[in-house]
Amino acid sequence: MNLLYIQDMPADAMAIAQAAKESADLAQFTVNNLWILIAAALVFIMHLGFSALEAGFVRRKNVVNILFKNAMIISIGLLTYALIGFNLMYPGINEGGFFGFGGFGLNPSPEDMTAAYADYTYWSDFIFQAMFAATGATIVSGAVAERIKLNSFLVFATLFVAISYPITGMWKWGAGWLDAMGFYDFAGSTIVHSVGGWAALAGIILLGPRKGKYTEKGIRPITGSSMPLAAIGVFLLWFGWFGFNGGSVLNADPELVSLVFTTTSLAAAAGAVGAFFCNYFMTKTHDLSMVLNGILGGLVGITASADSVSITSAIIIGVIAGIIIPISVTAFDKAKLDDPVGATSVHLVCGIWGTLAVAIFGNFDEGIGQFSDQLIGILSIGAFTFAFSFLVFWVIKVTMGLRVNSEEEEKGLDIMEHQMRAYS
Amino acid sequence: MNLLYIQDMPADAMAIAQAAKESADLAQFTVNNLWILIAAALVFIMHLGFSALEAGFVRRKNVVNILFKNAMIISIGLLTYALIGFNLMYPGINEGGFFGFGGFGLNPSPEDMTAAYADYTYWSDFIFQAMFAATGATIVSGAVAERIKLNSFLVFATLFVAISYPITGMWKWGAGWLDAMGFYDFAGSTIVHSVGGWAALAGIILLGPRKGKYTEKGIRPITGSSMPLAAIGVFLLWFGWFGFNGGSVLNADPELVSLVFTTTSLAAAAGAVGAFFCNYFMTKTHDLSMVLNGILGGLVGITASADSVSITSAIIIGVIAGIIIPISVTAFDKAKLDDPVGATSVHLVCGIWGTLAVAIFGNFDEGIGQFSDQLIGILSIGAFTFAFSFLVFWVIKVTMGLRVNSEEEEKGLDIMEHQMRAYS
Amino acid sequence: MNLLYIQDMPADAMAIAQAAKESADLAQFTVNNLWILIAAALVFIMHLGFSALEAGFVRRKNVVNILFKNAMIISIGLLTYALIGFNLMYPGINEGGFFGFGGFGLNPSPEDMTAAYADYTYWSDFIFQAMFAATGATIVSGAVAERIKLNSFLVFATLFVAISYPITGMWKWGAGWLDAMGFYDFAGSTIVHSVGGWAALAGIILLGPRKGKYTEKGIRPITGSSMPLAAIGVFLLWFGWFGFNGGSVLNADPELVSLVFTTTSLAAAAGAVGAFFCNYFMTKTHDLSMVLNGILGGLVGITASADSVSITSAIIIGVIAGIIIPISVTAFDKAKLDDPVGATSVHLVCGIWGTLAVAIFGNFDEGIGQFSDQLIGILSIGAFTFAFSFLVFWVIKVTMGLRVNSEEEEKGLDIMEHQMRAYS
Amino acid sequence: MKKIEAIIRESKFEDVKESLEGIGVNFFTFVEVYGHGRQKGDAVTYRGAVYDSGDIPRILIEIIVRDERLDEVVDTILETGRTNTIGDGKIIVTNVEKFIRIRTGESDEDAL
Amino acid sequence: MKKIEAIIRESKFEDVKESLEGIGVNFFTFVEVYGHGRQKGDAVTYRGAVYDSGDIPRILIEIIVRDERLDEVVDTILETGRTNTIGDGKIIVTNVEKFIRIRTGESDEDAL
Amino acid sequence: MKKIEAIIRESKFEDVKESLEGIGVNFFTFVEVYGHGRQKGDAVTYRGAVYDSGDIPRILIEIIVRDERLDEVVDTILETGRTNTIGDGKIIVTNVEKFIRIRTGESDEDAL
Ligand SMILES: Nc1ncnc2c1ncn2[C@@H]1O[C@H](COP(=O)(O)OP(=O)(O)O)[C@@H](O)[C@H]1O
Ligand SMILES: Nc1ncnc2c1ncn2[C@@H]1O[C@H](COP(=O)(O)OP(=O)(O)O)[C@@H](O)[C@H]1O
Ligand SMILES: Nc1ncnc2c1ncn2[C@@H]1O[C@H](COP(=O)(O)OP(=O)(O)O)[C@@H](O)[C@H]1O
Repeated sequence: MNLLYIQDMPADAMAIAQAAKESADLAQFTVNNLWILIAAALVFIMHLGFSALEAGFVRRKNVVNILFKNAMIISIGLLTYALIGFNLMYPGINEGGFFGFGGFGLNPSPEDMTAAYADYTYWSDFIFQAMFAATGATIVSGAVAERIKLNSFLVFATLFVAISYPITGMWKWGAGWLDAMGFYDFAGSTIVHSVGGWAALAGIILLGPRKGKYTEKGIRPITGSSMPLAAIGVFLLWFGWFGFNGGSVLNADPELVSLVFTTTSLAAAAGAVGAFFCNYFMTKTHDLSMVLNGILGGLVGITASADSVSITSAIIIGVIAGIIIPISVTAFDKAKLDDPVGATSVHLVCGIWGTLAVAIFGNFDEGIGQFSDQLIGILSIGAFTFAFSFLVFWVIKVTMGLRVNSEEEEKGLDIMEHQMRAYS
Repeated sequence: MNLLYIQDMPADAMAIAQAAKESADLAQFTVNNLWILIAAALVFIMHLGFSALEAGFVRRKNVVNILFKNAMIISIGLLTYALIGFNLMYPGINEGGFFGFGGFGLNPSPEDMTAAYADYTYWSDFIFQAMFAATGATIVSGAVAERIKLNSFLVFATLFVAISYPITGMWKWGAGWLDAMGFYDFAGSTIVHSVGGWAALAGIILLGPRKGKYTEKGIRPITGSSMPLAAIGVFLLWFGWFGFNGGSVLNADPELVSLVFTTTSLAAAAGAVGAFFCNYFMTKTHDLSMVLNGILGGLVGITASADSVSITSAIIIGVIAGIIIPISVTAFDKAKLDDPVGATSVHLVCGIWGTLAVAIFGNFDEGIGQFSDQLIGILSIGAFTFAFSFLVFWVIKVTMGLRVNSEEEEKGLDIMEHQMRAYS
Repeated sequence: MNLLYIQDMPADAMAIAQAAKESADLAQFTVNNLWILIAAALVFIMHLGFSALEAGFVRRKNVVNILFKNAMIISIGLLTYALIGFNLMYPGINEGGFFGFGGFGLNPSPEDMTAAYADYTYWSDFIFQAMFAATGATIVSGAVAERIKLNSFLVFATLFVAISYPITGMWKWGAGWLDAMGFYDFAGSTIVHSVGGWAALAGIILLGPRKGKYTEKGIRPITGSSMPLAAIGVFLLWFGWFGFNGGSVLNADPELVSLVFTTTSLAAAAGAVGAFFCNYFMTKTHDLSMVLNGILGGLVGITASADSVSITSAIIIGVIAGIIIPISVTAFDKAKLDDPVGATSVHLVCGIWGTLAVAIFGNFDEGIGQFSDQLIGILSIGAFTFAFSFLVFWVIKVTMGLRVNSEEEEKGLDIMEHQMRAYS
Repeated sequence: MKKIEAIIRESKFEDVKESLEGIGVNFFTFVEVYGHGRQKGDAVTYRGAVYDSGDIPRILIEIIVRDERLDEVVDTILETGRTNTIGDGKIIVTNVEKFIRIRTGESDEDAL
Repeated sequence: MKKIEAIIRESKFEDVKESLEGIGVNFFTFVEVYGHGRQKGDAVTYRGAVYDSGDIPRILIEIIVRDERLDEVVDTILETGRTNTIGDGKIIVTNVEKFIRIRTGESDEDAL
Repeated sequence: MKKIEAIIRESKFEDVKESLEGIGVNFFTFVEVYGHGRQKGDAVTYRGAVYDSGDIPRILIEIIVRDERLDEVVDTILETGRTNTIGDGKIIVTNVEKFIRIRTGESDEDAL
C-alpha cells in the first residue's frame, strides 16, 4: 500500500485525482481500523481490571483461585469464540431471527481485509468482539468466588462464553430479532453486563452464601484482602472502558468517539459521587468499596447510550447508577444472596438501568415505544441467560458438584484447590 | 462520513479531486483527533499512577484513605471542570487578560465537531483538558497524606480544581497575559505540576508534620507500606506521560509527537540515573523511593520543553532534575516540612527547574528575555496559587478543621475515617 | 502541515489533485507513525509487566532489589541505546555483514522526519527500538534474582544492552548476514527473547542456585511473595505485546496489524491452556505460576511468526509453547539450574521453539531450507550471546564479585543492599 | 492465679471464644502461632516441586483465671475446641505469681 | 528469676521501651498479639454491614529479670504504660526455673 | 513437666527444627517475635534518613517436655542454635502444672 506514494506521480489529473481518492480512502480505513485494534487492547486490559478487583475483594485464602479463574477465562474465551462464538453471534444469516451459525472457525476472504468488509478488517472485528465475549464470564467469577469448585466453574464459563453469550448477542448485534424490533444497546449494558449479571445471579442462588456471612446475629462483613488491588482494578476498568465504549462506535469518527469518551467519563465520575453520598446517607461511613462499585455502576449505566445522550443526561445516568449501588448491595444481602464483589449490583442492576435510560434520555423520537422495546430486550435476554445459566449450573451441581466442601472453604481454595498461597 | 467512498466516484476530474481533498483532510482530522483521545486516556491512567504511588508511600493504616481521596478527586475534578473549569480556562474572551469566563456547562456548536474548531473536536478538547485538571489536586493529596481530614481535603480539592487551576491555566493556555508576554510552558511544568506543588506546600505548612517524624533524636523515617505499589505507580505515570506530553502537541504531527516521546523518555531515564548517583553520594545507599522520585522529577522537568529541545538537552534537563530530588527531599525535611511522597520536590521544585530550562535549552532566540518571561510566569502563577491555597486551607482550618486528632492519626485514617482496613 | 487544508483551494483540478494526493499521503504517514509511537508506549509498559512479575515471584526480602534493578535497567537501556546501541543495531552500513557502527548519538536529518525515511520518523524508529532493547536485560534480572550483587548486575546489564543485543540484532534487523541469508524472526523470538534467555542461562550457571533450593531431600520450592503481582505482570505483558508484535509490522497496515493482534492473542490463550493441562498431567495441581508462564510462553512462541501464520497454526504454536513450560521448568530444576521466575523456560526455550515454528508453519516456500536458515540464526545468535554474557559475568565474578554473601542472602537483598523493606 | 495457654485450631477460635464468653470469661489475649506435631500440614506445590512445611497455623489463647475457675475454663475449652481428629491442640496450665492491671495498679483477683 | 509479661497498648510501646532503657533494661522480647477485654474494638463497616471483632491489637513484652529488679521493672511499666482509660493492659509475673544464653551456655543471672 | 521457651535466630530455625526431630521431639509450637538486646538491628535508610529500630526478628519455640528429657532438649537447642556471635538468643524454662491434649482430654505425660 505504501508503494503508492513512493512511485512517481502519474502525469494526468484524472489519474492523480483517482489515486489521491484511493490513498485518502485507504488512510481513512487505516485509522478506523487502527482504532478498533487499540480499542480491543483496551478491552483486553479490562480483564486485568476484573482480576485485580476480584482478587482485592476476596479473602487472602482465595486470591490465587480467583486469579487462576480469570487467567483461564480470557484464554478459554478467546479460543471458543474463535471456534464457534464469533460465527454464532455474527452468523451473517437469519437476519431478524433468533439463531444462526456461520460455521466453525474463522475463514475470511481477501475482501474481508478491505473497506469492502467494514471500516475495519475481519480480524479486527473478531479480536474486538472476542475481547468482549470473555467479559461476561469474568463478571460471574467474582460473584461466585470463594466457594465454587474450580473445574465446575471453568466448565460453566466455557459453555457460557461459547453458547449463551453469542446467542443473545446475535439477537441485537448479529442483526437478530431485537435489532429488527428497534431495541437499542450501544455497547452492551444488557448484551454484555446484564448477561454476566444474570448468570452470576443464577450461580449465587444455586451456591448459597459463604459460610459465616449471614449469622443469626446479622450480616457479618467478610472484608476483602486488598483495597489497593481493588482500586487498581477499578481504575483499569475505567481505562479499558474507553475502548469498550469508544470502540463500539466501530470507526474513528471524531465527533462520535469524542462524545463517547466524554459521556463515559462523566458518568463514571457521577457514579462515584452518587455512591459516595448514598452510602454516606445509609451508613454514615466513607466505604471505598462502595465508591469503587459506584464508578463501575456509572460505567455500566452509560454503556447502552454513550453515543446518543447529552452530557447532562450522562451525568444523571451516572449519578443514579451510583445511588443504586449501596441500595442494591444492601438489598441483595437482605435477600441473603451473597456476592463478594457486588457484580450483580454493578452489572445486572445498573445494566438494566442503563438500558432503560436509553429510552428516557436517548434522542429517540419513539418515546414510550422505545421504552417497551428496551424492556422487551432486557426481559428476553435476561430470561434466556438466566434459564441457560441456571440449567447449566444445576446440571453441574448434580453431576460434578458445584460447591467445595466445608473444610475446603474454611482453609481456602488456594491451599485446597491449588496447593498454593497468594502471599508468602 | 464513510459514505464518501462507498458511493460511485463522480466522473469529472475536478469533482474527484475535490472529493479526494476532502477525504484526505477528513482522514488527517480523524487521526489527529484520535491521538488526542488516546492521549486523554493515557493521562487518565496517570491518576491510577498517582493513587498507587501515594498508597505505596503511606503507612498501611492510611492506604484506604489515600485511595478514597484519589477516586473522589478524579471524579469531582471531571464534573467541576465540565461545570465551570473548562470555560474558566478557555473562556474564548479576554485574550491577553487575567480572567475570563465562558459560561457554565458545555455547549458546543456543530462546527465545533469539525476541523473548523481545531485538529480535534470540542469534546476531545474538553476530555483531554479535564484529565489534566484533576492532576493538580492529586499531587496535593500525596503531600498532605496521613493527617488531613477527608472532608476538609475534598472541599479544598474541589475549589482548587474548579477555580484556582483554571484561572492560572488561562493565563497561558487560555491565551491570557502570560501567553501574550511570551511565557513558554509546553505541557505544564508550571501550569500543572508546580501549581500542584505550591498548593501542596501551603497544605504542608498549615498541617504540620506527621506525629513522630521529627524527633529530638532527629528525623525518624516513616517507611511506606508497599514499594511494589509505589513502583507500579511510577511506571504507570511514565506511561501516562506519553499522553500528557505527546498529546500536548495537540495533533498527531509525526515529527513533533515522536520528538516529544523521545525527549520525555530520555529525560525520565536520566532522572533515574541522576537520583541514583546523587542519592548514593549523599547516603551511600540505593534508595528505591529516590530513584522512583528521580524518574518523576525528570518527567516533570522535561514537560515544559519536550517539544523544543534537543535530545542532549533533554538528557541534561533530566539528570539535573534527578540530582535535585535527593537534595530537595532532604532540604524539605531539614525545614521540617513533612511530605510523605515527595510531591513538593518532584512537582514544585522540578517543575520550576523545567520551566527555567526552557530558556536555557529551548530554541528561543530571545535568550535572556525568555528567561525573564519564564521567571515572571513561575512567580506570578506560584504567588497566585500559593495565596489561593493557603487562604482556602486556612479558612477550612478555622471552620471545619484541617487535621485529624492525635488518636485518629495514631490508629490511622482507614479505621477512623472509613472504618475499614486496607488489607485483611 | 495542517495549513494545507485551511488555505483556499487552488482553482485548477491538477493542482487540487496533487494537493489532495499529498494530503492523503501525509495522512497515511501520520497514522502509520502514530501507531509506531503507541506501540512504543505499549512496549514500555512491558517493563512494568516484567517488574511486577519478577517482584511477585521472588521472596518478600528481595522485592525492593528486583524493582530497583528494573527501574534502572529501562533507564540505563534507553540512554545507552541512544548513545551507541541504535547505531550499532542499525548502522546503515555493512549490509549483509556481522558488524557496523553508525557513530555515537542520534543525528537525524530533516528528511528523516518524513515519509522519505520510512512509514515513521527517525525518532519513532529510535524510541520503538529503544523500548525493545532494555527488554533483554530485564529478562536476565528475573533469572538471576535473589542472589546477584546489585552493582555487578547493573554493570552486566549496561554492557549487554549497549553491545551484545545490538550486535546480534544487527545481523537480522540491521540488514546483516542473517537477513541476507533468509533467516526470519518477525518480532524477535530469537533476537529479543532467546537473547535474554541465553544471557540468563550464563548468569544462572555462574551464580549457582539460591541457598536451600536444592537439598538432599530434593527440591524445596521457594514460593513467590505475591501471586497478584505476578498476575498483574503477565496481563500487562500480554497488553504490551500488542505493541511488541503489532508495532513490528512497522506501519498500520490494516490486514497485517489485525492479523498480528489475532495470532498473538490466540497463541497466548493457547499457551495458558497448554500449560494448564500439561502441568495438571505432571503434578495433578492447578499451579497459577505455570499458567502465567504458559501465557508468556505462547506470546514468546508466536513472536517470530505472528505476521505469517494462520490462526490454526498460531493456536498450535501457542499450545506447544504452553506444554513446553512445565516440562522445561522441571528440567532446569533437575539440572539444578535455579531460575526463580522461569525466564529461561519462557524466553529461551519457547523463543527457540517459536523461531523454528516459522519454518514449520510460516508461509515460506523454501521449506527445509527455511528450517536450516532458522537453525543457523538460533545457533549463531545463541552462541554469540551466551559467550558474551558468560565472559562478562565471569570477569565481573573475578573482579567485583557476582554473588552476595551467605548472610546477605539469608537476610535478603532489600535490607542488605538497600537498607529498605518492601512492605512495612 | 493460673495462666491457661490453649493452643487450638484456627477454625475453632470463634466457637471457643463464644463458649468462653458464655461462662463470663470475656477477657483474654491471643496470638497466631504455628504448630508442629502429629497432624501434618497442607502440602504446597510450586512450579513442579511439592513441599510440606509441616507447620499448621494455630491460635494460642492466654487466659489468666483465679484458681477456683481453672477447671471450669479448661473444661469449656476442651469441649468446644474438640473435633476428635488429630491436631485439636493442647492446653498448658502454669502458675502466676502476680497479675496487675496497668490502668489501676490493682493486683491479682482485683485485676481481673 | 522472674518472667514479666506485659500486655500493653500498641501506642504505648515506644514510651515503655524508652523508659525500660532508662532503667538499663535494654533487653526483652516482644510480639504483636490481640486482646479481648473490657475495652471494645473499633467497628469495621464494609459494604453496608457493621462489625466489631472486639479484638484489639496489643504488644506483649516478655522480660526476664533477676528477682531483685522485679518491682522496679514492673513499676516502670505501670507508670509509662498507663493512660488511665480502659484497656491499658496487664502485667503477668511468673517464676523462671532456668534462663540460658544460647551463645555461651551461661545460665541464670549470668545469662542476662 | 517443663515448658521450654527458646528464642532463637530466624536463620537457625530450620537447623534447630531438624535437630529436635533428630532426638524425637517432633512436636512444638512457634511464633515469630522481635528481640531487643545486645545485638543491634539492621539500619533502615528511607528518603535520606537513617533509623535503627533495634528490633530483630526472631523465632520463639515453645516445647513442653517431661522433666527427664529437659536437659537433652535444652542441650540440643544450645548446640544447633549457636553461632557464637552476639544475638544467638535465650532459653527459658518454666514449670508446667498441667498439660492436656484437647482431642482426648489425656493429661500430662499421656498428652505428649
Ligand atoms: N510438646 C508440645 N509442646 C508444645 N506444643 C505442642 C506440643 N505437642 C503438641 N503441641 C501443639 O499442639 C498441636 C496439636 O498437636 P498434635 O500432636 O498435632 O495433635 P494432637 O494434640 O491432637 O495429638 C501442635 O500442632 C502443636 O502446636
Ligand atoms: N484475664 C486475662 N487474661 C489474659 N489477658 C487479659 C485478661 N484480662 C485482660 N487481658 C488483656 O488485657 C487487655 C486490657 O484489658 P481490659 O479489660 O480491656 O482493660 P483494663 O485492663 O484497663 O481493665 C485485654 O485487651 C487483654 O489483652
Ligand atoms: N532479659 C531478657 N528477657 C527476654 N528476652 C531476652 C532477654 N535478653 C535477651 N533476650 C532475647 O534474646 C535475644 C538475644 O539477646 P542478645 O543480648 O542480643 O544476644 P546474646 O543472648 O547472644 O547476648 C534478644 O534479641 C531478645 O529477643
